[in-house]
Amino acid sequence: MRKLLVFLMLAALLASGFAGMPAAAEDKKVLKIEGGDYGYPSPFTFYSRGPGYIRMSLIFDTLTWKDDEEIIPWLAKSWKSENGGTKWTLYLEDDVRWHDGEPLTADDVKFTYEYIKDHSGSPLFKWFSVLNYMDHVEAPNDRTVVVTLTDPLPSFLTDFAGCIPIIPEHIWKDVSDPTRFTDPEAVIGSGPFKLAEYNKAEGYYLYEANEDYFKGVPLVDELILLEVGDPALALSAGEIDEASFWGSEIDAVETFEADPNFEVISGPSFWVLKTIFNCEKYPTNIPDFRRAIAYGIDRGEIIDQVVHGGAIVANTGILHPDSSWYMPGLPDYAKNDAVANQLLDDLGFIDTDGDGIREYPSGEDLEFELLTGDRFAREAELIQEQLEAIGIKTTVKAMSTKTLDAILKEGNFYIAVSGHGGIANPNLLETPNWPGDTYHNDTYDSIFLEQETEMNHAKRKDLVNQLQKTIANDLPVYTLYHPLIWSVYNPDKLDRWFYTLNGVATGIPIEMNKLIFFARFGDANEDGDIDMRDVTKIARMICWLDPETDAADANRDDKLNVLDIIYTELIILGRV
Amino acid sequence: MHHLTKITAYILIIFVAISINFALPRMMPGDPITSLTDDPTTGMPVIMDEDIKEEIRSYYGLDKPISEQYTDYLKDILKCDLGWSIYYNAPVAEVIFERLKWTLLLVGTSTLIYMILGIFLGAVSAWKRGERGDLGLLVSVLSIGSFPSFFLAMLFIILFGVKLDIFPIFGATTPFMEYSSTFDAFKDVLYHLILPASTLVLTSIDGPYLLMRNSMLGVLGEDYIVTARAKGLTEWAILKDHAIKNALLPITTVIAIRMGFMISGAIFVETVFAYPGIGKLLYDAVSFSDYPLLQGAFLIITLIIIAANFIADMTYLYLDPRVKHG
Amino acid sequence: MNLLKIKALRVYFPTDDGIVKAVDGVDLNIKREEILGLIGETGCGKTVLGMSIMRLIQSTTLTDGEIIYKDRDLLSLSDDEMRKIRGGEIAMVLQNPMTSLNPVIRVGEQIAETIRLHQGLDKKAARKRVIEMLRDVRIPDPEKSVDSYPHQLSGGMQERVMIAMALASDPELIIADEPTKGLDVTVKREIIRLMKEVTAKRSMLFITHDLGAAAEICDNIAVMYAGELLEHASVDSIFSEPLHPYSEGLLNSLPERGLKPIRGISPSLIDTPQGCRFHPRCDYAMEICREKHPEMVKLEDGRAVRCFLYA
Amino acid sequence: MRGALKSGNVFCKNRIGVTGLGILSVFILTAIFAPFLAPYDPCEMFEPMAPPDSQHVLGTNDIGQDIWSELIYASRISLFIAFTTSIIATFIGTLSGLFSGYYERFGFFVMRVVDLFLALPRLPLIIILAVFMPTSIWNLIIIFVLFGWPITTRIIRSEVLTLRTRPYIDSERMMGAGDLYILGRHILPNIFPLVVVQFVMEARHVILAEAGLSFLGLGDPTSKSWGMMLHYAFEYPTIFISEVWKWWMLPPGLCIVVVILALVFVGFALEEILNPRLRREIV
Repeated sequence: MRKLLVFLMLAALLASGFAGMPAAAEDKKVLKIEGGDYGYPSPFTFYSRGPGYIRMSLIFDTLTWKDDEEIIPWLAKSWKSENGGTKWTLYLEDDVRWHDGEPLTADDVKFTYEYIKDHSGSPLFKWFSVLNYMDHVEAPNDRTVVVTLTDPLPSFLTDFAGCIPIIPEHIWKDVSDPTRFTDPEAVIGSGPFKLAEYNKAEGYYLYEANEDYFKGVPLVDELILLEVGDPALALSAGEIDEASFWGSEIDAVETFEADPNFEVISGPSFWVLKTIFNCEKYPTNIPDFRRAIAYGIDRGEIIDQVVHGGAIVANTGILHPDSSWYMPGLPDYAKNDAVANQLLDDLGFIDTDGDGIREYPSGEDLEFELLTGDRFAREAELIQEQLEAIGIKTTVKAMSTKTLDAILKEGNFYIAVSGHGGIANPNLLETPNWPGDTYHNDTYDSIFLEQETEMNHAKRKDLVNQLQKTIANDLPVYTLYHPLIWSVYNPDKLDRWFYTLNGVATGIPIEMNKLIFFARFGDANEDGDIDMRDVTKIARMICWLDPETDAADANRDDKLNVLDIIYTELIILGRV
Repeated sequence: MHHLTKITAYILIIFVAISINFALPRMMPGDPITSLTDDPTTGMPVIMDEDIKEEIRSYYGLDKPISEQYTDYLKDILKCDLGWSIYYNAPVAEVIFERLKWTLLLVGTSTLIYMILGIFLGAVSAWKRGERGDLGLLVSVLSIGSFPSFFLAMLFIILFGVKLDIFPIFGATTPFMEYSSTFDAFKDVLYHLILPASTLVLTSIDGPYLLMRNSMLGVLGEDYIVTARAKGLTEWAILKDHAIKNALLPITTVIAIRMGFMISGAIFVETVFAYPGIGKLLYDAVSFSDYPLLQGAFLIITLIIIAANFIADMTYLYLDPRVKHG
Repeated sequence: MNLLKIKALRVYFPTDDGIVKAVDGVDLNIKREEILGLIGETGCGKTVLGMSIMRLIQSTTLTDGEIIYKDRDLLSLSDDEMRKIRGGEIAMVLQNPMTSLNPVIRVGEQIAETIRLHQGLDKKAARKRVIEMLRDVRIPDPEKSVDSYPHQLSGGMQERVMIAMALASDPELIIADEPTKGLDVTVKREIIRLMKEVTAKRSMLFITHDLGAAAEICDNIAVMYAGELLEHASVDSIFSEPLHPYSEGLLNSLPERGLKPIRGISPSLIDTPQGCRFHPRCDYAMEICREKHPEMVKLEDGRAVRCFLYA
Repeated sequence: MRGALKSGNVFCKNRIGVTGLGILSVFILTAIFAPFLAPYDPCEMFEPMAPPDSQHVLGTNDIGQDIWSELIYASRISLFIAFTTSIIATFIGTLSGLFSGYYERFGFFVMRVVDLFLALPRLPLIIILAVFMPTSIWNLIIIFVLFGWPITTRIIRSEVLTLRTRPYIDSERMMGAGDLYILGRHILPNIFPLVVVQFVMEARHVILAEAGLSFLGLGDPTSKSWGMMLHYAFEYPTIFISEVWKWWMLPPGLCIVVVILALVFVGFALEEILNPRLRREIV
């Protein structure tokens, strides 16, 4: 039944494809995006930050990739895992070539993993530290790679296969210090774009479409990333075709929403602003005291007043509601001064001298410094006001993020307001009040370690839920808000922007996923192109192939053959 | 002999500057490694274990004793190796020199213009001492000089970039423009330079103007001006041949000091106009705690200023025969 | 035959504290080929008088009277006409050569400037002429000195340069404002001798407070006090028999006459004393001196004196 | 005393100086009486980003604070930082200038330190320090003082050097007057007008520097100074593409301009008094 349905869908798709015959060759399509210098986009010279990775990912491919819903095959068309998740076999696409025309083989993949692991002393650590899990890698034939891990790694497909860019052996084998190799060959990859020009000083990148890309020809001929002083201004002046906005920048977004020339999509930032408590110092080491403060803080007011509604109330368990690991229904400590006052009274912090400030049982005023990074001084000031209403006096002390981090790491604080991103994945839960490290709970730590290697998704999710629940109850941090992010774009230039599931690669919440440069399923009517993502998705549905759960399916190869047949047909029809 | 002491003094200043550059970042809180562990653009923390941190520390030589770091630092500077930028993941010297040309262009052009203009206006003002023109010039120059450069820059963006839309609002060139000729390229660079340079010129012009005016007023009261007048020279000839050269003398030293101010001013102007110069780089380096880059940018700025001082001293020697032959 | 006739000249400077009457009704004639010494204490207005002839006083000054030079009133000439006379027909040697020479221009050029301006010579010819001039004022090695900067020359040499500069355009009248100030005795003597030599056939107004120098070089002497002239006489008669008590006092303050200074101090030019301006310091002061301002009295031997003793 | 009266007299005749002083007093009075002049507490929050109306003359800022009240209170912070810094820096500079001008050996060392400070780029150094020190008003003041005294020292010293050679100082010394007595009784009164000029110039510099640092986000984000207001305005995403700049960016910017201009005017007038050569009437 299901099979039939899918065939019908496919038929409809093909028919609609015929309906809209491809248009004649048009002028060069150029897309300009807000950018900035993030380094030479070789896998070893981009700046170790999200946007840098994105720039590199346009040139270099990984074995797997992600769309807005799931993990999808990329250089590897399929895979399986064995031995409790410690052995992974990946089957490569057939006719993939490097930009210089050399074929991409399993040896390149083997070389890449070994090469990067050998050079891990240089500052490549961040994106590739997962290679520490790799025991060894083999290439039994041209198109098959076998990775053996030391421990099970549930996030293998995203953090390992979906993150490490494959580099050509014939170029890198003689390069001894990859971080200083910036010859033109260093940016020969297999990806949808080739680097045409890069200007470090001015932060400009010019990419040209790779006409021979194994997934098809990108929708734009040239992609330009450039540094602009003020994105909103540059966007409205037409200097760029897309820019992203964040949190309180919602006011700019609203301006563009009202403008028919622009379209806006919103996504999760995987970012959280939180109140961090020092769980080692009196009185913030008392859970009830932390809870009282949580009740005293009105997160809604912060969002309305400071962020202008450009954020959502945060999950008290830290992980972002749009993350697949999110646990709903945790206590949210909605603003309630009565409860807060009761808790404080019970702890014996009572205002005896009537000055509006509670005193410790020792008689001293209940008074702290509220540390904050410069950027969040306004949030901190509002919290200061809110806490004053429940008799806690705080003085806001703002400083640079670096200084704040240093102070938090030393543990020299009571309460601080600070934020960070990356909350799509559970590995961030290791030290919940990061960058502080004052929360110690043995049960919590052991659950964390357990989930790290748990291969069963349901079981792992349960463990992660336990972690979130503990945080929400114990409150080593009280999360405040998750800002929203927006992409404002000119749909005439490109209108396929979307937000990737749990962020690109290891969780970069940026709308620039290289998939946007290819047609999508729903767009087929418009210009006759079909997104190969949808094709593989349909094919996978036909073949009941789920890369994550059915990795070890015995009939897998047969199913893949079916997929190949459909895919080939589509290629013949010129739709991919 | 005189030259020799001067040069020794300069070498000493450079040495001290290098030492301060070395010591300053190391006295500040915050581990440089910290800056590697989170991502200011996405705010994504990376939790590293101590082993990896150690590896990175040793990679950057941060695990060695301070004295050894210092000698290494000196040696590297002599080799023109300013270290490896943690943030930009590239040699510091390379990062700086790519941006340096823009700052030099911006500061150089502005300095040239505001010096000539300021000196000219100052001379005119002093000449017309007490008259309406002098007062008008004085008040206008002092007023425009009271604008913080970033504020004027913002107003310029709104006025010329947004309302009138006649000048570009960011960058130093039109990205990926294919120039048909060198002249075209020149025009494009100039076009991008006009707003930032005007900002710097206008906010700096009060310095040379006032100096020239004062200096000129002083000179005009000198006996040799009376002599010149007693010779029957025209007012213009007196101004041109007798007054300006003398009045310029004390200003040459100031040009150098102003050069330092200009580079500082460039930090603001480059930030507001997103001009890819060393001023913006310095600010970025500071905010990312990129020690090697910070040291490098700082050192280069210091060296430029010292070089400007040196040139000014030499110019003074050249201009003033009393020092040259004395 | 008078070359220059000054009639009832008044030069007033308005200041915050009041009006400074630097020159207050001066009548003075300079004949052709006469060397007239103008003597008086510092601040009596003699420099201002010299400057006014050249019209080198700034515009805010109130000037009244006439300065007739060869039938033309210098005070009513246009700026351009005056400029042609300045440095051409009337030249000036300013006091203090150290500051009166432009420190950053070679002395040769500074002299040549005048020559080129008033005689229209080209650069090369002017230079030749400058070297001649330097030789005339006895500067050693003129071919080399012509390219010196002022600070490389001694005070005496600088003074010679100033003189050469004044002579450069062959003027008819030279106004020398204390040319020997600050020079040591031997140099002073040489300069005086030089000036005497170069001013033969010329007229000169020799402004000085150095009576010795005046005695040596001048034909006639005018004594100035607090903005006005007190006595005018030939050099011999004034040195042998000073009429005005102030002239007498000046002579008595000379070293060879006992170094007796005049008591009291020069009056401020803002509040000049009532009556005779000298009476507060005068040993012969009478009742009338306090009340009435004396007029210049012409005596039969051509001398003139402003004192009630001779009225 | 007579000299001071005369200076005052000249000052009053100097239209520029009087204008400057007038403007400055308006701002100082505003700062002192801020609580009475401001319609609201500058921290009180209303609806954010409200355009100007009868309730809020200059509208509200990004977190709903009344911009007009903010502006009035900001004059407090800005002027406080400027004057405190200038007083301390001028005090230190004057003392070190006095002693280094009077005692040669001490002066030699001080001048080397001064040379060094002046040879180093001031703003970049200030930026670095500001980044790593916790941002508070007092830290800003410390930093500004650190870089403010050397210029004063140099200027005062050179003045002392010329004063020291005056004959009456020599005669005082011969009569057995102590060094401190000579410094305090004879030299200090003579350099005092110069100290005032330095104070004014330093205040101008600090206002600019504080505004600059705040603008770069290196000031104390919780304090309300004009520079900080500009910082938040500049950070606001639609500042350039909407009309918000007219009431949010322009007023604090102009306040900075006007105060600096007033200080420049006063300094300019003072310098004219000190330097008779610059005076209109040459006696």
